[in-house]
Amino acid sequence: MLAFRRPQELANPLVFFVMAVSLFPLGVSPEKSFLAPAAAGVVWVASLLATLLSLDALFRADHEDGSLEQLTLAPQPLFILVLAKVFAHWLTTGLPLILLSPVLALMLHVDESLLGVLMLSLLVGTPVLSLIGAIGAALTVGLRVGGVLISLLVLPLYIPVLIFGTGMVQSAAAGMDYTATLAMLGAILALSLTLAPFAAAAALKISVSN
Amino acid sequence: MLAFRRPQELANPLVFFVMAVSLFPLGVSPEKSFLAPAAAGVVWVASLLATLLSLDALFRADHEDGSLEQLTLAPQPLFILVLAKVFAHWLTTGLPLILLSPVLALMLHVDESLLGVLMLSLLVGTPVLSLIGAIGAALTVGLRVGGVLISLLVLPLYIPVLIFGTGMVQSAAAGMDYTATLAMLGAILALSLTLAPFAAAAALKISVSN
Amino acid sequence: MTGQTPLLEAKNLQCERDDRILFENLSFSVDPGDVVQIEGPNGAGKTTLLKLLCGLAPLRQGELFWRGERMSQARPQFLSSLLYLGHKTGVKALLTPLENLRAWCAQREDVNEERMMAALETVGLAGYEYSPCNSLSAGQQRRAALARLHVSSAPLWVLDEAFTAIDKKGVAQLEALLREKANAGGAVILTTHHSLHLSGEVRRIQLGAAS
Amino acid sequence: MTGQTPLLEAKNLQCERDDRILFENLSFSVDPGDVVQIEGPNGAGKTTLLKLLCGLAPLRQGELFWRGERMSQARPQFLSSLLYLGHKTGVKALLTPLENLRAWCAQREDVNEERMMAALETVGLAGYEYSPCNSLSAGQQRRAALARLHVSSAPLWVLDEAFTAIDKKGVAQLEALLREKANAGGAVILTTHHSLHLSGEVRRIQLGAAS
Amino acid sequence: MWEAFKQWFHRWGSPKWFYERSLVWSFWLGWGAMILLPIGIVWGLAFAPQDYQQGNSFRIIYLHVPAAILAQSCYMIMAVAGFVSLVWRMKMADVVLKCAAPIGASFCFLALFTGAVWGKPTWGTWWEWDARLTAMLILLFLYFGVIALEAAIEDKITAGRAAAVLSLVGVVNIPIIKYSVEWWRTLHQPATFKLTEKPDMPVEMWAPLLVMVIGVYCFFGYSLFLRSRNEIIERERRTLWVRELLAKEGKV
Ligand code: HEM
Ligand SMILES: Nc1ncnc2c1ncn2[C@@H]1O[C@H](COP(=O)(O)OP(=O)(O)OP(=O)(O)O)[C@@H](O)[C@H]1O
Ligand SMILES: Nc1ncnc2c1ncn2[C@@H]1O[C@H](COP(=O)(O)OP(=O)(O)OP(=O)(O)O)[C@@H](O)[C@H]1O
Ligand SMILES: [Mg+2]
Ligand SMILES: [Mg+2]
Repeated sequence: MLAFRRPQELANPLVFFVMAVSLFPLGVSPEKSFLAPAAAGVVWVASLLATLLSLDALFRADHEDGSLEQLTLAPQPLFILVLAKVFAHWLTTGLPLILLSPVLALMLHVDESLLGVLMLSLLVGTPVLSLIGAIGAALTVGLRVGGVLISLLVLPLYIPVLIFGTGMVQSAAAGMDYTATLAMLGAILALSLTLAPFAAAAALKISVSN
Repeated sequence: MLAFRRPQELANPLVFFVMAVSLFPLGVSPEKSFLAPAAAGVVWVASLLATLLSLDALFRADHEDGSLEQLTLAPQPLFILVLAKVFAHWLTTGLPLILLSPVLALMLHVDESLLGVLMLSLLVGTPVLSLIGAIGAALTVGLRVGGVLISLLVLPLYIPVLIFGTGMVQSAAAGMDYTATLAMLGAILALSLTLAPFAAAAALKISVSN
Repeated sequence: MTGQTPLLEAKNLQCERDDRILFENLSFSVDPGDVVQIEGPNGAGKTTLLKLLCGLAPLRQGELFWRGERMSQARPQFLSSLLYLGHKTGVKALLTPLENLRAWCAQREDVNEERMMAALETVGLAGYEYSPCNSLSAGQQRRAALARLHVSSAPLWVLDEAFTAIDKKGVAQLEALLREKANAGGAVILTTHHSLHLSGEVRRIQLGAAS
Repeated sequence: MTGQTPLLEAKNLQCERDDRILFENLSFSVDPGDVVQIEGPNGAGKTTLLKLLCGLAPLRQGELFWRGERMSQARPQFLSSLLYLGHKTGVKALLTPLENLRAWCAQREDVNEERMMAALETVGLAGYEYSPCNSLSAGQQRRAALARLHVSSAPLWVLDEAFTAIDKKGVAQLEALLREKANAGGAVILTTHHSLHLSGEVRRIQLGAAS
Repeated sequence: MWEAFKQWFHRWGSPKWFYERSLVWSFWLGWGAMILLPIGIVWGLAFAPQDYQQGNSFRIIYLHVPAAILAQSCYMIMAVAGFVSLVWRMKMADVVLKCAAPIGASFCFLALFTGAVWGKPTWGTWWEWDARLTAMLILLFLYFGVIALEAAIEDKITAGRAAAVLSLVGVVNIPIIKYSVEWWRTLHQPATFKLTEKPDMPVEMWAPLLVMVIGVYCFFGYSLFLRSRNEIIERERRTLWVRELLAKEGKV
């Protein structure tokens, strides 16, 4: 039911992710003493930006070729279709990022014991990014103002995720208990999983009728 | 001759820029001792990413509505039209970034004496980003694989600009002479100014004929 | 109105866009077996009317009924009985005609591969089933969308400029298909600037200043 | 061939796409005053041929001459004598029809505002000059592109499906315009699936299996 | 003289001619690689003297340096092919460009990998953001870019020309790799082999290295020809000569 994508499209956010992470030591400072504490944050910021970048494509092509009209006229409830699309988006964006994050974290001299926590935080966090992003993408899809308007809408909602996600890794680095933060992230995930598909479906209907 | 843009479109890369910069202290660490040395690099990385994000739109809309065909059939040489478009892109992307950078740099506790150097480095560097970016945008314009393929093509070429740009600020911060780096950046600008429009025009012709 | 409840009934529809009133007090009903052509010059509001009927544009004034029930209640049934083809057809440029058809069917009817292949052959895409749509000609892309008509069992077809970019043979074939549909008890609402050559009656609804 | 050098001459054009040979050994010439219609069913290669002629697709085999000179040499002159309108017209959705026309003219001819306004009025967009094109109907958007014909002095027009989405009155008007152009010594190459009702002679080039 | 050159040059443009000749070339190159590579490896790993500072870890040089050199040469070849493709529209240049990219990318990866492995014992870290290393990483990304672009464009000729533009643009990176060690003070060693001077390594150390470098070049040529031949058959499958050839091979 999901649109098949080219394998290449899958690689794109990943490539961006890798590049954004590697830009950081280049642009700022390549020293270990500097990189190690910043690393988890950098990986998080980069995956957030990578997700953001890929959002624009989520519904845009569908809108331009008229698939979106067909989608809203399909007999299934729209939010289910949206959920399926978001899930596909996460599979092609979030999941590869998670799988690649340990490699990049190592390049930034993250302590090996923290890799697990970092991946866990991403595992809970990235679906939220996809879900919230879908709302932004749905709201902006009719507008030709370029994908960056999405950033404006979506980034404020991403910030809590970012704070909890990096907070989790930082607590772990400080040797503290991070389950409370994890629970918080989990709660955000549950919340957005129940609400975001409806919001995105509503936004899509509005965008289509314009 | 240049396509008029909506004022909103102009704001978008700026918004992204501001957000990417503000994400950094949120995601990594808000401490001054940490931020100050990193700040110039962060501003540079953010403006690079903002430019990158805006590239996708450079020719895409033109391609989709057929303007690109009309452009390649215009009696003027294509590279001049490309140059005009790139200049417009820089005016709407690079220039606002430069104007805004001191504010953000101050937010990241950059030493005030360095602001001038930072702006100078951006002033010479961002046109290069627009010029090189145009090649990437022109090469990928026919392809529906989403704007992130551009990153793959363009980021490797951005890295030297980034290194010299931040290098300039770092030398200044260390109290060293930065004119050599500035000269290097200037040379890159001259090189890309003479070559990039032709490369982009050639790439556009190729993309249109597909 | 006959004793039978009409498939779709519109009452007192009104539409204005940017202060221009496109139509007012538009009432009509569509029965099984009808072919209804919406006519009018460019910008008369044909597309807008079709979108209103399908619920793609918000209905600001007037009422719609599906098999006698208010549209707001009957929407799920309505959607599963509707096939809409707009100016833009929703054919994905990167997918092949077959994949496009399959993706479309997956959300609607249960159609097996053979019927899909047969439908593509009927619309003249034999040999192109596996080429991505962006390497097809304008008319072939439209045909890839029209293949849906050949697998659809929806009782109501709403077609906006379905003849665009189709060659003469294709147009004749499509006209035959529409008539067949109507004879089988379906209903078709369409717009076109071609002159229709349909055997049998076509009801016309005129919008805007007659041209 | 007459004594006069033809405007455009094509010799032995060949085109294949994905292993299918669309046309081979296609030679023809277009003289001032000619209206040439490229005919053929969907996918016959009409669009491809027009693109080849304009240099929008790479010419892999065959030769083109512009006023007797090889195209590779005469390209600048050719471009300034050409008006091409493809399936996609290059009308910017965010700009108004007037801005679109102005932007197009800026790259080509020197046309004053009044003529532009007059052209827009002629194509029936009076009152829509200042609405952004994405709030126009499909046909009105095409008309916004067709307005270029009314301000153009280019001796060669290449029109791909110029009648798409245009209503009957618009089609008649456009046909008259084309004939006028030809009578004034211009040349028109076009494709369409409508039956042309042009007074005077139309030369036809048949591509693909006749349908 | 010029005419002869032009004739020779144009022959390269003919896939058929290339296909016929490359069989012989790839045969010799294949054997060259088969002989030189084992000799180089055994000599380098087992017989060359130890480095007085680095001990045995330095033996990675026998993989690292050939791979690094080849990764750069390969890109140069692609850029030249790109130039030829854009200027003379030569079909063969596209083929060479397309076929060289994955080989170059693999060697580039190998150089990075062996460098990283080597870095651990000598510099105490897998990765360092040093100029040459970074430039090498950029090269890898450039390779990926060319490969991705080729793959993204449906039409082969368009794809070839787009890749040609990209590889020409990216060629600015090569001098950066080459001179990075001289322009910036870096961790990485400057060049050992120079055209003008004698290497300051003992002969026993650099001789196997030279053998390896030549061997790797042979291997590169071999695989390039092999891939190109396949690509030619794929692209020209409808021409008369390929159909005849396939028919002949079908019979045999
Ligand atoms: C990932 C890390 C590394 C990368 C990307 C890298 C890359 C390169 C490159 C591009 C060359 C140039 C070959 C040429 O054109 O002459 C080279 C040569 C060389 N590298 Fe590395 N290198 C890395 C790590 C190392 C390490 C850790 C060492 C040893 C301490 C090392 C030692 C050498 C030596 C001795 C040469 C030969 C210089 C010459 O003869 O030109 N490299 N490497
Ligand atoms: N980008 C492309 N890549 C590969 N093949 C293509 C491409 N564009 C068109 N073709 C093929 O070329 C053939 C001719 O296409 P063309 O667009 O010229 O047809 P046409 O005569 O204009 O048809 P229509 O009446 O539908 O507009 C078609 O069979 C199509 O499959
Ligand atoms: N998104 C929109 N916003 C504002 N006005 C619009 C919008 N879309 C269409 N209109 C206006 O509504 C009117 C009717 O448009 P519509 O697309 O329904 O015409 P149509 O009858 O389908 O014409 P055509 O034959 O050209 O397809 C037009 O005058 C147009 O300007
Ligand atoms: Mg319409
Ligand atoms: Mg066509």
